[in-house]
Amino acid sequence: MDLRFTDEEVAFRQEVRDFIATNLPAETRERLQSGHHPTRDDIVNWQRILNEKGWAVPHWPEEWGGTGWGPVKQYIFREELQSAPAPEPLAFGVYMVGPVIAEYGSEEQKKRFLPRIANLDDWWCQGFSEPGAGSDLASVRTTAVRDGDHYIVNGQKTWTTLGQYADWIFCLVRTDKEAKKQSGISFLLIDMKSPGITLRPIVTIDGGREVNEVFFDDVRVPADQLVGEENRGWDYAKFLLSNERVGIARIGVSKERLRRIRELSASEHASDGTPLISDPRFAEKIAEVEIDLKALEITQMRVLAAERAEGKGKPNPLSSILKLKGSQIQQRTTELLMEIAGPYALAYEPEREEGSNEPPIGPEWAGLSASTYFNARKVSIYGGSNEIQRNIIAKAILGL
Amino acid sequence: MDLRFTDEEVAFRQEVRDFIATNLPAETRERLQSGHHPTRDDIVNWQRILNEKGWAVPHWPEEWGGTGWGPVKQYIFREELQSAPAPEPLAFGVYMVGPVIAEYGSEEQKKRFLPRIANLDDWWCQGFSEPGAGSDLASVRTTAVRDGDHYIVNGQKTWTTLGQYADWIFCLVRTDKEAKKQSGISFLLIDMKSPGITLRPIVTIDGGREVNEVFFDDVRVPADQLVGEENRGWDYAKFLLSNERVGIARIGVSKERLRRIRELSASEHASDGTPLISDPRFAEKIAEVEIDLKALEITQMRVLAAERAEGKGKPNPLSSILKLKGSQIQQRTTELLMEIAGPYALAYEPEREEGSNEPPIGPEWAGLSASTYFNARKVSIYGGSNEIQRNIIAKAILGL
Amino acid sequence: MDFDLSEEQNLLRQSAERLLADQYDFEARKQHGQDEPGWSRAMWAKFAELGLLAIPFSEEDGGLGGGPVELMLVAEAMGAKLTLEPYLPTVILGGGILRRAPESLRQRWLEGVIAGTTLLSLAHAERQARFTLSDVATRVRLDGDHYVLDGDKSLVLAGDSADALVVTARLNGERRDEGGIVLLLVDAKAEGVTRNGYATQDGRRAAEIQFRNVRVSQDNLIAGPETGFALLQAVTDEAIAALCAEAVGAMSAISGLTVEYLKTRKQFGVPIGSFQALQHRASDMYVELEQARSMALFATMMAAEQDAAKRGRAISAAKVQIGRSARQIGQEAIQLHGGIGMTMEAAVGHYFKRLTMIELMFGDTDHHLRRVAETVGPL
Amino acid sequence: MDFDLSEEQNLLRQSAERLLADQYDFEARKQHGQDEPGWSRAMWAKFAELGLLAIPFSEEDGGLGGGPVELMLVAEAMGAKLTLEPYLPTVILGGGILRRAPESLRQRWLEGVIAGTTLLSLAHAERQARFTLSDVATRVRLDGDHYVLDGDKSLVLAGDSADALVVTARLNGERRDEGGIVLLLVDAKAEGVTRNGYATQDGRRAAEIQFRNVRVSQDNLIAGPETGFALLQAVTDEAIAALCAEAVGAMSAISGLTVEYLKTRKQFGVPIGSFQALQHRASDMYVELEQARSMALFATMMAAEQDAAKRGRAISAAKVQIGRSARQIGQEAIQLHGGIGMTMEAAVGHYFKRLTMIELMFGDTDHHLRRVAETVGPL
Repeated sequence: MDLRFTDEEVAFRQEVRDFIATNLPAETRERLQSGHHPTRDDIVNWQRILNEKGWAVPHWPEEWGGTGWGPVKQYIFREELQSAPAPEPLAFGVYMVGPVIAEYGSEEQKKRFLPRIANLDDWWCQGFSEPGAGSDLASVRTTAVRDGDHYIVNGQKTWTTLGQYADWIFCLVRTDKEAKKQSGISFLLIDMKSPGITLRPIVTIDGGREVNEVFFDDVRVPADQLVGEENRGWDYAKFLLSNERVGIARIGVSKERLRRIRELSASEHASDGTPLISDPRFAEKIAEVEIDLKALEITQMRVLAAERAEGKGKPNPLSSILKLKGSQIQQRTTELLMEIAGPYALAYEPEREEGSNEPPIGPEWAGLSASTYFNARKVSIYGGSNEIQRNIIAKAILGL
Repeated sequence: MDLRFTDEEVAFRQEVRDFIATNLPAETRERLQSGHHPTRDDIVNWQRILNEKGWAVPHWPEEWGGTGWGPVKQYIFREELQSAPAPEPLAFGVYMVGPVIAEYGSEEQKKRFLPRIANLDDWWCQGFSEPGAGSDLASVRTTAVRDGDHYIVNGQKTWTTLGQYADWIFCLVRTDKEAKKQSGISFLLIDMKSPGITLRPIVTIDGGREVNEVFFDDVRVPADQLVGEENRGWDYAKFLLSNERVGIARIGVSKERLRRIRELSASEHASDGTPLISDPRFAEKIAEVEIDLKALEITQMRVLAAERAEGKGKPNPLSSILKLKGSQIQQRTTELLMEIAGPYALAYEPEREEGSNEPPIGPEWAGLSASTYFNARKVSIYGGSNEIQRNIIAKAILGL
Repeated sequence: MDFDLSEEQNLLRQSAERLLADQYDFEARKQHGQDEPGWSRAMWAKFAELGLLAIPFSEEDGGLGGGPVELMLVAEAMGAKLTLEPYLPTVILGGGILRRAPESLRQRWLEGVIAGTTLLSLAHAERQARFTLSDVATRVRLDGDHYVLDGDKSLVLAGDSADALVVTARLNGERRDEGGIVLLLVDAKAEGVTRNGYATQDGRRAAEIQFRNVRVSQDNLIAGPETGFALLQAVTDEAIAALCAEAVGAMSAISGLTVEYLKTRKQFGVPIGSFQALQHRASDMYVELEQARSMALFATMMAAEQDAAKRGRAISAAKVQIGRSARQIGQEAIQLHGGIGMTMEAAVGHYFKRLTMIELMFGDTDHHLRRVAETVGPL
Repeated sequence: MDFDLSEEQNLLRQSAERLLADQYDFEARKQHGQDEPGWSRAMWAKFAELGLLAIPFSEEDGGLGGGPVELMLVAEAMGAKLTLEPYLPTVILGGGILRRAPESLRQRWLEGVIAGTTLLSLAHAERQARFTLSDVATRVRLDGDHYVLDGDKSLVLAGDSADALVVTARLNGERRDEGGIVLLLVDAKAEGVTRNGYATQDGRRAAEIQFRNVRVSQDNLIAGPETGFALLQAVTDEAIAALCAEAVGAMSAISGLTVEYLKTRKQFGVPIGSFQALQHRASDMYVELEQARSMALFATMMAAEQDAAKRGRAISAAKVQIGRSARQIGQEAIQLHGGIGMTMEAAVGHYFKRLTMIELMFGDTDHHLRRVAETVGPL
């Protein structure tokens, strides 16, 4: 038993860190450090830099660009990206549809889509959720009816993140209305430029425009864009969702945010004029999160070690902890950041995000602190809400 | 709207306080202040002092010794008892069976029992819970079969508090096995000296002997000890339980304990040699409970005001808060006391309770702090567990 | 001890609630927010008509002579509808100070405030102060028969639309001294006043205001260096009490929305409100709400207390309870709503944001908890 | 990075678990607790037989040369069964110090410890010290070729049955100085030693011990005034790491009992484990348990770290996590058991009490949280 990384792993971490330090555009890093979201260009540029290095899609089959790294190296790689901070790869292509195509797609589909995903030539988005479905993903009402060598798609998807940039969307559609719920679903790839697709932005409570509704009105989709077999889409979706859990703890993100919290609470002052960090209560609030995060990091290591030992097939029950606790820690760090900003969290400064010359109301970073806090409420809702995770633990682990 | 007490109420509080100061035996007060339970004699003596004053059973009908005080004065009276601290009246007689007999008993029962309850000539205990029933009080399996002018009682009761001192027990017994659950239950008064009754103590986790199991083996009970009508006992039990909620918040107890916490944290020292209270974190932990308690006190006032306005008939939904939050605050105060004791909470000193001459291991009060903490876990379990209270709020108030 | 409202108070509450029920549902609120200057002047006129703007002023000054209870009722009603209009800055802060000003100032300004034609704000907070009320670096000096004002004020609530500003400035003493702070009434359009208005996270407005060599005639002095701080403190405590009541209104509304959502929203074929885990969390929200309501009542009762230490301890205790309840209720409301709670399309997020900002205003929860912990005496 | 146990470690764990499964169920434990002196000498002999008492000692000293991982495995197994025997005072504290003592002392004492015939304890804590490790008022002076010891020690774990005591005493310096503390080995029956044994809340034993003019020959010096404190600190950190593992064993057991209870206990006609609110609370207990397990692993890994600051920060972080988890899991286990959890008849209360005492030993949660907050560097 040895919780330390091996020398090889340590060297690998250094290699990744050096590569990021050298190649990550300074402008991108600064934007992320100050709490902003990466721009579309930030994400695309960085993905292409990684792709050039051969690190665009480490977890894919080597034939399609995978690096053959084991789970530990993959974890190190993601953590370094998160804590750089560098833009994380666009999950919808790299972590979601890519592996599905690689596993279940036709040879033609692989050739057509995978390289363009790795290089972010195509921006993908997700068409799973439907209005009113909530955590019940299998309640799919969007239909696809076969018409010669096309499907005709009608219906509506929602919570489609960054759909406004998307070239393609992968969708769950109902192809058999008679079958019971989870049967009768198929997995379709749809060109966002297809006639009959419209997008409506949903403004979130942080004022951001991250998510969208997507409407399908008699959209014709070539039948060769069906993945795998008709009516087996739910299997592919489950495969996709199990991949989504990788890195869900977002430990690197929380580490980076804790670094900023320590730094800012040393420079911001409490009411009596001393740095916030010298207030024992505030210092202890930070320490509490640090301890939470350390515990979670080791839990993450345990999951990785088990994966390495048993192969990736069997889902590790601890991964529900990664989601539950990981989201709580992320949310807690945004609370602390907002508390450091204090009154200066009040100002709403979306104009500044779009590059205004107005001076900020408080310190530069403070204007985003409330938005970041608001936005982070989502992490306990999406990707299997924390209530769902508790259900999973109770049923699958505790047998209740 | 005026949250202050009226001049008359303030004067009344002073009168009560003065009476307690003059008449409460010093030995009793000291025992309670240091965290011990009152002895049997403490309780009996004090009840008789109150009875002589005419304050033994303020809430009873005036005919049987009630004072005619409104809810506010009754509250003030109980709070002053709790914060003196004086022994609280033995609830089983004064708050439970007494009002039931006064409301539903025969004239003969009233004359026979009520004066002896008021003077604590008879020590009563409760025979409601049965093994395995938990929060489901109506699941009564103890039977009473009519045999001439007697009932023959067989079965078992549990969680009978202070049954070891009891002269009488009031019991829910099943008199009709065919009726559905809540019907078929009767309310019997049983002499504890009856042949066939045996008592088995249950040692609780604080090492105390507060509760007992009571076994009934062909116990003959004169039929005139049935309260009200046969098979209507559940109605009387509900009436009794609604009275039990009075004072359930135990605000006076928590106030007194907070006073001790402030006092002890000023005299006990933190690791660096300064008083614990000068540790900002500890002071804030105390302040948090003080604020909780203040809020609850006002919530209690709101309940009292509503009672005064609407009469006591209608149960106030806020009373579930009194139980829920009241128990949490009581438990929290015991945690803080134990944290002040720190390492000196480790020693288990039951011998000292029984009057040994050995010097205490730590400071005098510290030896009881862990026991008090352990014992206080019960307050979120009994009298309608906090889970039951949450169910009540969800269903009766929120309509979920 | 009673919680009964007088007939007048009941009437006031009912009329305020009726007006807002009619004209301030979620859709109407969206409209009001798009009016210039970020809230509805038409609504403001209706508030004036109903006498809401006259509440705290003496009858002699043309007001209704109301006290903390009346303000609580209005604040709670407004909180429940998330009104955007500058009631806090004009009536409670600016008005609270002006109603204690010398008669000449009251005569000059209060008529307009009560009629709804004059808007006030309190220009007090400064960038470096965080939550220290006495931290005033803005300087003032006497030059002949004028005061001359220099300094920067921050987060002036609705400062961009105010007609007159109550400004705190230091005549003497060190930056955090309580003595030496004066209160002046300054015309918002006076020479040397520059205002930079912006939106706040809760959909309201605030302004950064620079004062550069602003000349203010002596008769605009509201309070001199001996009494300025005490007055500021008293009015701040009144404002916190009103803010607590507003928060209770908002928490009550957001809890109601959440319970309603739990009843109507179906998942896996049943209303999600039938899941016991969610029921218990809704119950805990209810407990927090009622505890907050109790402390808002306490703050109301103590807002007029003359002993500043006693009052401050009580007000801080209330603010702590409101802050804790607001965070738990706000976060749970979003969580129980799920995705829809994350969008601006549902009302719940707007309440959440306002509650979050209330937590941060006039001292956050930690600040007030420390104030309670560091002082002694019963609550 | 791996969590794999070696073959020997697996064997050790299995044999310890098997022995305890056979001889330490809840009923057997009751019996053991009634043996003199409050635990079972027969079990102790079995521990010796199995080599559990030999783990941390070098092979040269007749031990097994095990480290923190081996101690973790044993402590966790013992925690799961709430063993009463003085493994912590004899093997981990007393033994931990003795194994670093000069060879003559090791030769004289370790054979007996390993054979199970000699019991040790650490007489260190004093009434005034609370959690300050360097707070030692017990004085020692050199008188010819003897040390002379004077002072009072408190809460000496299993001190009433110990054969030899490791005693900390101050040779020079002020009461809280780290320098000047020496460690001596003292025969528990030496003249001038008075022991007052008593039960602790978790059903174990401790003693208050007075040293009055106790003469100890020079060759019983374990560590002098320059190195005494560092040694004490290292062994305390090892003990905390073992205590964390013990707590994980106990938390795992109490969580298992609770889940089992939820499955079997019926109320209103159904198993109470079918209530979703209770399911979610059981899930939260599970999360806390696994987080605690992770931090116990971390403590184990860091227990042998040479850099005392780094080690201390890690050990404190682990103790905080254990303390938080223990409180939540312990309280929830009692609550979910309901009335039966309040009685000594059910095992759950015994676990709860032990977990509560672990929280308070070697520094409570607040103490260690402060240590983490006041120091810097990554965990």
